[in-house]
Amino acid sequence: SERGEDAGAANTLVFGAAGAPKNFDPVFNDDGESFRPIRQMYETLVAYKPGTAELQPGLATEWTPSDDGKTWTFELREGVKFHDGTDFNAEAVCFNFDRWYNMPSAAAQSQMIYYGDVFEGFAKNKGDASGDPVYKSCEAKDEHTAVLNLNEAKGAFPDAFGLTSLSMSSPKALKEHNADEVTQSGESFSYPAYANEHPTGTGPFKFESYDKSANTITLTRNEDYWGDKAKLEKLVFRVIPDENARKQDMISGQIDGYDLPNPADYQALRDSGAQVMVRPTFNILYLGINQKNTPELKDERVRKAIEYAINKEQLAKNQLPEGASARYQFVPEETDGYTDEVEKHEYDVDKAKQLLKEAGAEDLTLEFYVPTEVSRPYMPDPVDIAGAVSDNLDAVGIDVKMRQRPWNGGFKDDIQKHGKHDIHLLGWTGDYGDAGNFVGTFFGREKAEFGFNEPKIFKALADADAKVDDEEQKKAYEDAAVKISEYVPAVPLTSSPPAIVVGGDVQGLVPSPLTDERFVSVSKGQS
Amino acid sequence: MLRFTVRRLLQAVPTLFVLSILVFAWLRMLPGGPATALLGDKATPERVAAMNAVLGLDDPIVVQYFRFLGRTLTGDFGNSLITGDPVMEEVSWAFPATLELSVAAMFLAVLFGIPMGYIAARFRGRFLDNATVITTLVGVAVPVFFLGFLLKYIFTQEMSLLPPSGRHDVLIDATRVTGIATLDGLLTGEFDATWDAMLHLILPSVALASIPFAVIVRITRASVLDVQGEDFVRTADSKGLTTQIVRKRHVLRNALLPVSTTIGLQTGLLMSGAVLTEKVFAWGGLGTLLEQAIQQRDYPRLQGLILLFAVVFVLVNLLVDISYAIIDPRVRVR
Amino acid sequence: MTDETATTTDVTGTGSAATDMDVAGADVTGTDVAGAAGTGGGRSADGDGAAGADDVLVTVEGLEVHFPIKRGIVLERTVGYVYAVDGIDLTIRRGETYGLVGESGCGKTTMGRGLLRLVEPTGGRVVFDDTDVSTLKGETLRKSRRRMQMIFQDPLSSLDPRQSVESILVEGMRAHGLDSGKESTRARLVELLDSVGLPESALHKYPHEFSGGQRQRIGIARALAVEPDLIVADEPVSALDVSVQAQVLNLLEELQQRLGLTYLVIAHDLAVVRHISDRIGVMYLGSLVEEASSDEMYAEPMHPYTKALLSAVPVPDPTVEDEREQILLTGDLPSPANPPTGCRFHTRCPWKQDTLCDTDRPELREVGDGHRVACHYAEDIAAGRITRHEVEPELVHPDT
Amino acid sequence: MALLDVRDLSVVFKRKGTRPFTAVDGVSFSVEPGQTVGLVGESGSGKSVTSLAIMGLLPKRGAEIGGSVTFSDTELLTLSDKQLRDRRGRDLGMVFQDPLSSLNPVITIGLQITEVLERHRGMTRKEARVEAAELLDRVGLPDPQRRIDEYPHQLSGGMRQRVLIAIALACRPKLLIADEPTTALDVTIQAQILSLLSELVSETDTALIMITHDLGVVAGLCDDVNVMYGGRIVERAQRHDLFERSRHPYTHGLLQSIPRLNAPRGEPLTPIRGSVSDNIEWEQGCAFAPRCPNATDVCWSEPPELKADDGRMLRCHNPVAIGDAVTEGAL
Amino acid sequence: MSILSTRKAEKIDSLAEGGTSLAMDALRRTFRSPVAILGLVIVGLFVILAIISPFIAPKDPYRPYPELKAELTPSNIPGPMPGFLLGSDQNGYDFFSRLLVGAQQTLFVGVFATLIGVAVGMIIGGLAGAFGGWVDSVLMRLTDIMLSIPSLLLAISIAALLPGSQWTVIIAVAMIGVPVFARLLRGAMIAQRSSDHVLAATALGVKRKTIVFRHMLPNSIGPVIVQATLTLATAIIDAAALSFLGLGDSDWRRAEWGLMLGNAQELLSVKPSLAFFPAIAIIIVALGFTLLGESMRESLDPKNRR
Ligand SMILES: Nc1ncnc2c1ncn2[C@@H]1O[C@H](COP(=O)(O)OP(=O)(O)OP(=O)(O)O)[C@@H](O)[C@H]1O
Ligand SMILES: Nc1ncnc2c1ncn2[C@@H]1O[C@H](COP(=O)(O)OP(=O)(O)OP(=O)(O)O)[C@@H](O)[C@H]1O
Ligand SMILES: [Mg+2]
Ligand SMILES: [Mg+2]
Repeated sequence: SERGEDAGAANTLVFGAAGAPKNFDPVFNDDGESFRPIRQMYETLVAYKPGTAELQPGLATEWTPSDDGKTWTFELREGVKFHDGTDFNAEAVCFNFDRWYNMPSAAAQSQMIYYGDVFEGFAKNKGDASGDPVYKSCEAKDEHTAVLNLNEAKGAFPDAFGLTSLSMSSPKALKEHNADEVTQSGESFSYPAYANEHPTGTGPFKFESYDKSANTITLTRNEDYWGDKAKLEKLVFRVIPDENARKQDMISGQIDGYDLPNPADYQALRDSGAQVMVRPTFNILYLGINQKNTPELKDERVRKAIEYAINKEQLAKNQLPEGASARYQFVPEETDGYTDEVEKHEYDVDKAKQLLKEAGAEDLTLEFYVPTEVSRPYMPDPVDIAGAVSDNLDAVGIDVKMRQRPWNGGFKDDIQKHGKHDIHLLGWTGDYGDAGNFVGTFFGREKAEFGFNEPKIFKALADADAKVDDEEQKKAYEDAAVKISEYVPAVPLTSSPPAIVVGGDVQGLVPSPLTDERFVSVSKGQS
Repeated sequence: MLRFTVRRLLQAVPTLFVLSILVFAWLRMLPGGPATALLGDKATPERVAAMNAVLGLDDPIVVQYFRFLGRTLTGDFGNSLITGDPVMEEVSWAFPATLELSVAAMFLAVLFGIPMGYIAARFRGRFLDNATVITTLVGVAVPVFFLGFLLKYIFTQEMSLLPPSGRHDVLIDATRVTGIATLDGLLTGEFDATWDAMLHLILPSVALASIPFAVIVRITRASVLDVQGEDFVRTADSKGLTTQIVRKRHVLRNALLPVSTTIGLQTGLLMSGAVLTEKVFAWGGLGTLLEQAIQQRDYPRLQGLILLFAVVFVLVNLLVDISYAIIDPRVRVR
Repeated sequence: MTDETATTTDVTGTGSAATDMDVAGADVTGTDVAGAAGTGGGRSADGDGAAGADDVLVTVEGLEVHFPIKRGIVLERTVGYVYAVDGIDLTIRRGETYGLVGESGCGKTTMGRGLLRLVEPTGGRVVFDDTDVSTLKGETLRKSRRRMQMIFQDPLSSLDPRQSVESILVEGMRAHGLDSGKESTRARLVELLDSVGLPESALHKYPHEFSGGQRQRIGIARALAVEPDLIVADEPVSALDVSVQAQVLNLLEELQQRLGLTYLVIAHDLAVVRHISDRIGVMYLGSLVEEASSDEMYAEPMHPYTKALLSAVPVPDPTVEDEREQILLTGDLPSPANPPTGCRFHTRCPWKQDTLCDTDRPELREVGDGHRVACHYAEDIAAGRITRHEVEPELVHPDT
Repeated sequence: MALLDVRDLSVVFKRKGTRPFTAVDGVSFSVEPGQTVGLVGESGSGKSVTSLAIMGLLPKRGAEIGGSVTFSDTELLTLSDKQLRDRRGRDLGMVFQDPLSSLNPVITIGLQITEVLERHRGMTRKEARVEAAELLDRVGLPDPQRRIDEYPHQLSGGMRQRVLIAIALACRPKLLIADEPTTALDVTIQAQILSLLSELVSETDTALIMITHDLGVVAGLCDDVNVMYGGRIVERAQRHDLFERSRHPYTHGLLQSIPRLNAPRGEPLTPIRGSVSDNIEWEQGCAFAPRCPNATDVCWSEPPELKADDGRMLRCHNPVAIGDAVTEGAL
Repeated sequence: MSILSTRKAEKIDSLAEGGTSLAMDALRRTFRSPVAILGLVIVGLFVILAIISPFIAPKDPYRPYPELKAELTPSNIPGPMPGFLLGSDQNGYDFFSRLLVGAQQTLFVGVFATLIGVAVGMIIGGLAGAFGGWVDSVLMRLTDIMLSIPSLLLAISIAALLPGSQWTVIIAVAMIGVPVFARLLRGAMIAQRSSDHVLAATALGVKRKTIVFRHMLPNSIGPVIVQATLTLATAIIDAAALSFLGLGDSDWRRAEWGLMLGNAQELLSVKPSLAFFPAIAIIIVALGFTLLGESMRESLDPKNRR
């Protein structure tokens, strides 16, 4: 179509999204589809170096903790303006922190998933907030220095300051568009105008429109951006829920890229001239073990036998995208806390059988809970993966009964709440580069998902989290990793790098392990 | 006619009422729940419980139902869990898309179905008739979504003739008036947008039309055969009327009665088919909303959509009844 | 008839019916219990002198069958009634044939079914051989059906297409415990078939393998199988070819003589009714307008409707046809859902008078020797005091 | 010259998988202007097929028509469909048995009349409407102005039949064929319709073919009567001759087996034995032989010819002796 | 008095009219038509295949084969190789054997979905038809409501409610048929109830139960059988649609065509045959049942009985 062409195909990039965003207020979101446009409009104090989980200056040029880890001082970048023309300064930073802490309604609080994770609670004066808040106060020392006071130290910092949810919004816009007015309506929530129509950050792109009939989100270049301006004039996200449709649109040139292509399509996409960019891995797929229901599973030998029985390499090759690898510990290679010291239980059918025999668990029958209606980077097709795992377990004489539950329709309840399973398939994608974000989440305390109480492990993880010094913390997590590998509370299986695909004429996109791609550096045109 | 219409409308009320109870009960019975759905990846049992409290899902079921009914009656179906938008708003965006697709499909089905059925009947028992019968039966036997894939495969992948999915080219910046893409272009004078929208509409509507087309052909054929044997056609012939008048005024007019009923019945199938077709062609209508809602257990949206589908179904049936009453005077008196 | 007598008859009726039933059940030898039961019937029928003297088998008093017309959106409401049968009194004597004629839709079928309680009467009562049939329920009602049978107009549709003639015939016997043994049942079946003129080989055939006349014979045999006293024949020959019609009519007469049956024959063909009946009742719009013996009805019809009806029947005799003076009725039968006031016939009556006819509903009254007529001016018409005149045809919308 | 001359008309139905069936076999008769000719016979004897063949209304496929049908010197059987349509409704009118199903339920009776007038008399819709109302008035339909806009289901059976008659007579045809026009009606209504028909026919000098199975109807109406059996005419005579001195055993038997209002009561009827299904084929002999009391060997082996006999036509080897004829006529 | 889907209901009712036809007669007419014979041949072959497939399948359809797995990656599914006629499926199983055995499972789903639909529908319709009155009203309102939800939505709703298993699909698909069968049987029964032969039986004093079971039911069953044949076809297609929507039976090991087709949708660009073969199999089988059912319906239609 002619008009499309002179609209400057070179200056507009259309990116296919799998789903519609929930809204555009960073703090009320927790999913990738919402984050993708948000990341182009907003920035955080601390940023991740493109293509890694390492930190680099963001809106803060420096960040320093106090010795006890309870105070963080941020030196802020100068000359930064929000899209509404107001200045970004220490006051704005504190405004944001205070806003989050003082979020007025339970409804709003319930939407702040990441904030809740990191700061563990809200101001007691409002609503009936629960938990012990980590946040204490924020002061603007001067125009460009903000000081954050905490009630306790947390190992998650400073990495967590880079979470997209904790992006900086314009105080003026927040106030003007009633940003806090999240209301509950029926079984769901309504978001205020700020979140829907007036997202205002400091990022290289500005919000232009969200056309719900055409399902497109249009962003335009922020001409007043403090750094290198975006090369694209326009960035369009078009929602195409169907996987195949995305692929076909990509091949036929309707879109310039989309996220998480089906591994099966890599070849076809490449053949069509597109670039399939495989991200560094930052996730883990594991076979969870619940010791509650079947006594045999309390026996370490049985759990080890399970691990020995599984041919992880073959699994990675047969069922997982290219670049996937077998895993023998939960912390990713790139993250502090990874160690070669762990006990490795490599595929060995005989050993597995022998261990089972020793444990007297030769006629083991296990209920294997598998999620359906879901696809995650670490498990593109859970059922097929589970199938291969079952085949492996069958081969050593374990009778596996597969129970399939829809992801949102019972699986998580059955696993995490009721612990109905013996073994299950699940995984995790890291939020930031901290080992605690992986292992702490899994094994930090007793959970229905795993059904064990092993103080040795709980303590090791708690200690590691409390360390403020980076080196000490690293050692502590390595130590915990070894203990976990010996205990086998669950079987790490594989890590699968998610890919992102863009057209052959798209340059400058750096795939990120955190899926934190910023389109500021992207350009389009004949290479 | 007005009384007839009002009566028919009133008749639907109890059905819809019972349906609302069923839909409500059904959703409460589904495993998982809105809270789980809302919280996504981060749904821990504690969070779910807290969320349930916020949402009032721990209230007695009857209380919940009446709250639901009260809101529904004021046209408030709540907000989607996926997008956070009011369901009614989502529907108002998506409805034109589905309407466009369904009307186009029905249009194709009627446009080609009735003449083909008529021709088959006129050549009853001959090759043309048998060929038509078999073709339409094959049409019924092919799953809609598979046909969609096939069409897409042939016309976009292999021949690159038509766009594979969506409603219009992203780069075409059409003004939205009614939300019906093909119409909007005409209204605003953006003819390239209309052309583009039509190209996008072809494959999905053909796929969706396959079953109603087949059914209409068969019903038309059967009905023309029936009417041809009626006494009044013989009377018309005995009056010496020309063949055209006999066919048009006497045969076809009567034969179309059952066909019009069928068209109404097909709307149900059309809605089912739309869910599948929209998925294949990323159409972004109600079917897409529904499919997402089911996968992600978006309760408010599910409730809204199912009731909406039922209401549409009722309305279409009403339209059919009225059209029936227009062509068949016997119905009016009742 | 007063309420008190009605109640007394009722009580004794129920009592004696039970005993009758038992006797009948045990009785395999024959059907001739008529004599014994007859005395009982005579005793209780204390109504109209003349009829009471005879052997009355059935007394119908004020029988009403009103079908509700229902409309409604959520809950159905009754918005009116079809007065299909609207107050009929008649008696049928043992061994006689009572013929019921009238135009289509006047309620003949409903009358016959109401009498057998195949539709629930909404008023009045039917006393069958001292038993008030209207009060019977459940099992007793079912048992009582043995003595009253029915023959249908359409022989094919009244026979279950999936059953062989044998099972069709045995079914009724089994229902009343008459299939005492294999041998005797078989013998009985053959006897039945023989009596209706069908060969034994018919037993294993299915209804569609027979011609119309033969099917009607099967229908008759089915009715006879349970050794009834009364047979209600609803248009038994209307669906048959003229040449076959006579065979069936002869068969009916022959069976009546042989088995002492009592018939209520319903037909719209006056000639057929007259041929077969001893007495005839003429129905118009739900009620009897005239009742008389067969010959008298033909010779001296008194009700204007009967006159018109008789004059309208074409006779296969050119001489008669050429001379016949027809009384042509204008207009159509009014709708039974909305019957005219007063005399139901006044809208079409060529003798209609300005008084009474459109206001008072005439009673069926005795005008001599068992001849009853429901017309205010019957005598005047007979005597020629009133003459015919033109009638403006009334518009009648059929209720579809 | 007769208005209609049917010569050796035969109709054979042929359908795949079934034996050819001869429904009408060598039927010949003629009708003069103003004359009423009856065609009687039991169900399935071929009456309707004969009339449909004359009208050219038999299905084009599956029915083989032989012989000739001459209508005012035109051979109807060889006319093209278009030519036939020009005649039907104008020169030839037809009234069918079932008045409900013979009217189109979804268009007004007015239109169903005016369309003939427009077609054959070149009237405009307006003129036709006026004429239609007059026609309805003539057939005795009360309040024609209003009725003209009503639909068939709003009329009673008798009225519908009047409408059908009005349609058939709209263009003053020279010949009217009435195929059992009163069978679906009650006696009182039948009487109305029959008297209307005979009135109209005599007024307009239209020739009428009256098809019926009711001998009574024929007795009052027809000049000439053809009795059909098994697809052939077995006896033809003037009505007095036929009814007073029927010669064919079938006609005779029919008359004997009908209960009559005017006959003394108590006499048993004399039925014809067997039923129509007991026919043999005409090629093998007389179709009626299996049911005939007079049948002799020749009847079983030689098909009888239709021969003139005593002022009538008769197809019988052993006709009923004249003395045996029914004589109750005198009442 | 009727609600909402009167027309749908009337249509079903009109099908019920065929009930009085004679089974044998109708069958004879049915098998005179070439269309019916074609349908019968397809269905016959399918049933035979379903029965013998486990015995003739060259490989175990429920085991992965190392030869296949050796080459298998998500974007490369091995094609035909010695011993494996059609190569591998996405899990390293023998595709050909699974395709064969698929007949059995598909027949299983189709037959049980139909049987359950027929059984439940017949109970509802039978009760309504036999008792009439308020029982009838209540039950028919219920079916009206079921009819007022587009069929696939109904199935989707039910499938979403139950845990994903083969029986979920079967039950969900069966529910589509329930209102249809209920109406059908009721329509036929009501026609029977006012028919002369039932009246005759009543007049004879035959017991009510006997009348229902000996006269009404047997004479009403014809249209039900026809509808069941047609339902078999749609059941197989609907089951496939549920799989396509990800709502079906999710037993990865079960070889059932609908499931195989549903699971292969994402693999169209890798190995289209994984989708095409099951799809074509489904189409042929559905066509077979449809041909058979339609020609049976045509011959049961009283109008065609001249
Ligand atoms: N079950 C019913 N419900 C409602 N109305 C009925 C019912 N049965 C009969 N009627 C009506 O009652 C009236 C009398 O019907 P009935 O069948 O008794 O007449 P009939 O004299 O036997 O007529 P025909 O000669 O046509 O058999 C008619 O108007 C008919 O429409
Ligand atoms: N279109 C046709 N195809 C085959 N056979 C036919 C067709 N029309 C009529 N027949 C047969 O021809 C024979 C004569 O039929 P016709 O309709 O002329 O009888 P009829 O004398 O008019 O009888 P009725 O009194 O029942 O109207 C019948 O056996 C009939 O089955
Ligand atoms: Mg009757
Ligand atoms: Mg005829």
